[in-house]
Amino acid sequence: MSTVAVSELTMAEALNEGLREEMERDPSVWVIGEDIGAHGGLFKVTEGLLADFGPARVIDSPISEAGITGAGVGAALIGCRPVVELQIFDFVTLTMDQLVNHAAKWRYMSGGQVSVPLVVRGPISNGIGMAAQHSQTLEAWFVHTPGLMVIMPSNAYDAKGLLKSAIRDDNPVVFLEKRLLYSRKAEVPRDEYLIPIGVADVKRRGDDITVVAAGASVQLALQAARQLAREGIELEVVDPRTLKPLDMDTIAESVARTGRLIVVNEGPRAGGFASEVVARTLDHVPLQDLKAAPRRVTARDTPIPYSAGLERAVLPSLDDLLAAAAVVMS
Amino acid sequence: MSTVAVSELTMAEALNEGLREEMERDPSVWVIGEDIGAHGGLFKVTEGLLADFGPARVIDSPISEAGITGAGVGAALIGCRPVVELQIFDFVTLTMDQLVNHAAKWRYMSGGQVSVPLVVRGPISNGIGMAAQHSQTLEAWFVHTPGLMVIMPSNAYDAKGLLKSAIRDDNPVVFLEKRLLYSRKAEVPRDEYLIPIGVADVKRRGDDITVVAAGASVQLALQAARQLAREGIELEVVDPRTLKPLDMDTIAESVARTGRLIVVNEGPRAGGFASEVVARTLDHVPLQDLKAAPRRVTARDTPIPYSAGLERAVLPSLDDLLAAAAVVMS
Amino acid sequence: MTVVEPVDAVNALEETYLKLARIRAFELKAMDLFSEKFIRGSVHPYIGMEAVAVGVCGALRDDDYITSTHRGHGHCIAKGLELRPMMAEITGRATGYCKGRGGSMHITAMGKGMLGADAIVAGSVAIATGAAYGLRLQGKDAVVVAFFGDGGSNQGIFHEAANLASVLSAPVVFVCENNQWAISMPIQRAIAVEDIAVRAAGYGFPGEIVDGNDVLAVRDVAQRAVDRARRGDGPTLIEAKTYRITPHSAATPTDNRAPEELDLWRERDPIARFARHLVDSGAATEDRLEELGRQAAAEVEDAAAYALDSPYPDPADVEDDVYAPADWLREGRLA
Amino acid sequence: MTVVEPVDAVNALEETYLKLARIRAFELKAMDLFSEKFIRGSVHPYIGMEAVAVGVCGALRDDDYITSTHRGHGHCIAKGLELRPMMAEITGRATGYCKGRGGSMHITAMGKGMLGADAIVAGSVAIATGAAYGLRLQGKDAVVVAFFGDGGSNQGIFHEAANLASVLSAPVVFVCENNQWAISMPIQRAIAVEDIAVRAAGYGFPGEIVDGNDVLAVRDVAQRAVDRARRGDGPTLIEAKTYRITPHSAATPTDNRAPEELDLWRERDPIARFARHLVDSGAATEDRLEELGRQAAAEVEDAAAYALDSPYPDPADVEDDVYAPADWLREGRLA
Ligand SMILES: Cc1ncc(C[n+]2csc(CCOP(=O)(O)OP(=O)(O)O)c2C)c(N)n1
Ligand SMILES: Cc1ncc(C[n+]2csc(CCOP(=O)(O)OP(=O)(O)O)c2C)c(N)n1
Ligand SMILES: [Mg+2]
Ligand SMILES: [Mg+2]
Repeated sequence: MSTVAVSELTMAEALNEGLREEMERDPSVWVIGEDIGAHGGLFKVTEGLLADFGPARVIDSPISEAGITGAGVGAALIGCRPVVELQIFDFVTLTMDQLVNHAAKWRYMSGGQVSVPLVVRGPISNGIGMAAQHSQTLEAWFVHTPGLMVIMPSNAYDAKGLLKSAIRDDNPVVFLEKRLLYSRKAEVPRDEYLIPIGVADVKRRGDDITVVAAGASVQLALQAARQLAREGIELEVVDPRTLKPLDMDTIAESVARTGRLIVVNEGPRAGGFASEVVARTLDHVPLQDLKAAPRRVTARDTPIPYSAGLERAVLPSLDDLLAAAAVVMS
Repeated sequence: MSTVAVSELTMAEALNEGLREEMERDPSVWVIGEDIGAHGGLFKVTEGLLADFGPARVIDSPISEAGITGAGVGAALIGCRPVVELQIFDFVTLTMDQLVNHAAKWRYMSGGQVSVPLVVRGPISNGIGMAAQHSQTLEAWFVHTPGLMVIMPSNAYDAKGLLKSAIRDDNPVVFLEKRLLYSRKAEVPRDEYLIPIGVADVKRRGDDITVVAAGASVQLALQAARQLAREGIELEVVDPRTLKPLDMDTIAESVARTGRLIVVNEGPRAGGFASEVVARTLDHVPLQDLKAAPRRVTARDTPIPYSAGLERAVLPSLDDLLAAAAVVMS
Repeated sequence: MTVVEPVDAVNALEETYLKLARIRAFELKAMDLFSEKFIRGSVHPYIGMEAVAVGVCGALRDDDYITSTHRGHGHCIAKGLELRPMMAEITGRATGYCKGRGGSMHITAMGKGMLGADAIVAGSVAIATGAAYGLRLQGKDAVVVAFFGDGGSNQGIFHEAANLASVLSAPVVFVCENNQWAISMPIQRAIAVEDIAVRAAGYGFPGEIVDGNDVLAVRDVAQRAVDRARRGDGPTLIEAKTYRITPHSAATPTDNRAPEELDLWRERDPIARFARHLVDSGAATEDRLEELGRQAAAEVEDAAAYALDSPYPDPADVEDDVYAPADWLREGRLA
Repeated sequence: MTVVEPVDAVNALEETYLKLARIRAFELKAMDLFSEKFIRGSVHPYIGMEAVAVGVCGALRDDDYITSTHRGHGHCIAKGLELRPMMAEITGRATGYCKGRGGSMHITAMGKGMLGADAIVAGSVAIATGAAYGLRLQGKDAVVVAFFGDGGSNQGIFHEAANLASVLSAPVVFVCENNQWAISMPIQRAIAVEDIAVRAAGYGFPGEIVDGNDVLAVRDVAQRAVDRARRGDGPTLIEAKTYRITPHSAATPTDNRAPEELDLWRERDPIARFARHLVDSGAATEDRLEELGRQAAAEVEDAAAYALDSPYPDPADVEDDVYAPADWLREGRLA
């Protein structure tokens, strides 16, 4: 029985609280995006903000992803802390120039004169039949972009604390929210709290296999862990929570102990975040400490198809993870 | 003494020949880009094409990277084979939506009804003080994009043969040309030739360390190989030439033999192509066949700075590679 | 399975009415299938806007092309796509136009001149421009129509495509379906001008405004634009003022639009309006129109039955169609 | 090191002339330094266009901001940046405005209201718009000017930023430097309209055309636009018709422009023209102008000497400034 006062919130509600608290705390925080005002955002993350903070700080934008991201960069340069919502994160493709060539580089190019406290957030919308242009998991691109931070919460509690930290951070942040988690509830403290950037959270302890999973993949990992525990195989589920910076200390310590690594990620396999974790782990954990070759459980290298059976076949599944576990245990 | 008639061509001249031959061979091939007409392209890759093929097939475009890429996709859908030049490849950030959400996915979304025989080519312009927005090495993004092919030649001979194959391929291709290689000469056969997609070329044989390097990194690898040979260490330099599809057979065979892998890549370290090669190799080569942990020699995770000494410090160097070799040999 | 009794020879005006009725019936059925969970993701009904697609496509030849949007069923039907493979596609079946890979927002039918629907707002305007230019290079006199919405007119790609089309005098017609809303965003807050059509002046081609709920008026203005494009005189921007009577999508039912506004536009229903015109002008009788309406409904029911009887695609084939055939694929060098 | 003898009190007109002369002298020196390999990458001289930057910035307050382009030295000098750290930056020295990290295309000087130069064509127009809106939110009455070129006017981001600025009535002024060429591309082939200014009508704000080689005319039109923005009445698009007398860049010397065209515009040299105006109107004497010219040249020589005497940045610090200070950085959790 927890001693702190908590409420049961969905991840969408928790994100909403996080935004509201930061907007109350700091007048330089404002939000812009498509249908985020009266409509409250397609997934209700900005619900009620227009009523509470007015149209100057809660801006329904025209459909201009590059324009609003660029506007966010400019406002950040002069001291605002804008939060830009991309209605579905696939639309980041329209604003890669503003995000990568501008937000991520402006400080460095200026020799440290400026900072860009910008948050660009939105949903990863796979798993529900939205098809190829509305279902991408693109964090690998941003992990590959010096100057950006990348955050991917796996539950309501983490989401709120991380979003608040992201807004207060003076660097540009890509904040990725799994749409299927929006409606998932968790206990969230009534009192204010922050979650530090770059600190992984071990969602489950175990000594046999280290499973690194963020966002939606954490649920998959925990499911597999429960199932394998019955067979006496104990998974340690490490949720990095922030992919850039990445808490390699925690990952390396865990892998050194278990000797086995599986990385779960919903992005396409080739060049994905899972590959990065595997490669980086080898910089930290001596080969002889590995009892098996690290394995990646990822989506297939195909666009996301519409039909349910096809989409299921593309995204990483519990069976994929169990099969990988069998391989590294054998 | 070679038996086939050859000419000494720079990589720019070889690419130019490749374009000309394909345009002569197939009237459905046309090129569009900024300053590619009378000006012949900033780096002369399209020189003379306007005179030979006329303004309908050699189009000087307005500065609209997304527009011309999208136009290329549309023309490809109805049976043309457009070649879109991005004047500097960093500008691909402006057209990621047309490339990733459209070119790469249209065939799949249509259930195989259409194909998109489009080539998007341009220079990687680092190493010469063009600074952060003109010096990026972004192949990792495209390797992570199902539906795309990614090609990165390391010399004039490969460049011509690969470009011709890329133009004839029915799939969208990202073709990356290292600017500093444009002026580098190599022997190129007078007679027509093609280089198959997905077939690595072993640029040097050796049994001690497998070095996977593409594009400009091949020169670095060969330099290191010559130097280490004096110490009796033999590098095998594997140039995949095409990063997607990737010739894992050749890479795996080599690593299985040498037991040591170093991947050289000019992109930022985090989430880069080097990480992918390392992770994928572990799917093919049993752990016990590895004599040392695979190592990555990459750029640092910073934007590319302007000043010479800073830029040198960010890009992978011969010393970095020699140091990595020492580590895997120790 | 419903048997469709084909009605006896329909004349051009009746055919137009039939198309309007088909779209309406298809969309109503699609909304049902969505609520019955036969359709995943979303469905963006074209209800209230039927006259735009039917009017524009009425000016097109079979060998002309169109590109479409997230709200694309109407464009497909107007261009002559078959209802069975359409319905099969949006219900994710192997018999769908895209073998279930595309779904409601990505119906493509090359055989019918449908280059594809695009779920990226305004994403296909440059594609249409390039296709149009390519057709010219191939010596064909076909044209391409790009449908997009009022919201889409604020995307940078529209600007780039319009300018490019103009300097290339590409045979493309940009049809902006101004239904005055982009989900919850009224056009008045998205742009600071009265009409989107005025933007054409910035690119050097005509911008025309038409009552998008008057199918014959739309057809006339489209015919002028299509003829101009076919002649090689370049693009036109057509702004069709219309309205969607149903919510943005079946997945986003909440609707913040004023009931009076909705009522106003329900009165302007393009189908009822065209029906009145046919009857008043004596071109058709009420009975005949009812018959055509039943015909449309029957076709849709048949298509739905066909779709729901169809198999789902085999997950084993899920990696097919990512790449077109190539030596490197045949030799198993996968990406 | 050259000693700069400050000339005695300069009045406003003389100050304007001095700025024009400073830019010209700076660019000529930069071209020399490039050919002498003291500058890497490229240099895009502003020669022939000086009146635009000086005229526009003449209408700005110190607390107003600008964003600039690849051809940005003129904007920097007009906004009041110091020549020494500018020259040090483009020669890659630690004493440069950006500590050698930015170079010629990325000079930033927040203390002077210079938000930054941007090597992405038109890349900063949305940034300027957001900065302008942000200043409003902060309760300030400062305005932001976004400089971009004729070529840049065809980028989608211009369309998005212009529309967004209009609906937000952001205090931003879009200054399109129409020098009629984009590298080798003449404006006549890049757009199908006479004037870029007409595009403003598509967004609902004024589009003004001005002779960009007439510094006083530019200043007047800029003042109107700046006042309008400051009042909260929203953006203006100013199209300044001008010309670059020198090649596109020091790195791309080939120039396909007709010699007659170049001659024509050399005659319209904005500096000579302003000099004539000052002398004819009796505002200044030939001698005085020569004195100011020498002053400008001396300042530039001093800046160059300062730059070349300055140390290069220490490669050991190369990872500084990628990220702003943060707990996670301090605790060594690097990206
Ligand atoms: C690039 C992009 N941004 C946002 C969306 C989400 N979205 C889907 S439809 C829509 C509204 C489009 O409005 P409009 O163009 O007027 O077409 P309508 O829905 O009114 O037919 C939005 C914002 C999208 N699909 N693509
Ligand atoms: C997005 C982008 N595309 C292309 C380039 C390459 N480039 C640099 S300057 C230039 C011409 C720009 O023309 P304009 O906007 O008229 O400015 P000007 O050089 O004439 O001052 C081009 C194409 C670039 N820097 N950025
Ligand atoms: Mg609309
Ligand atoms: Mg210009």
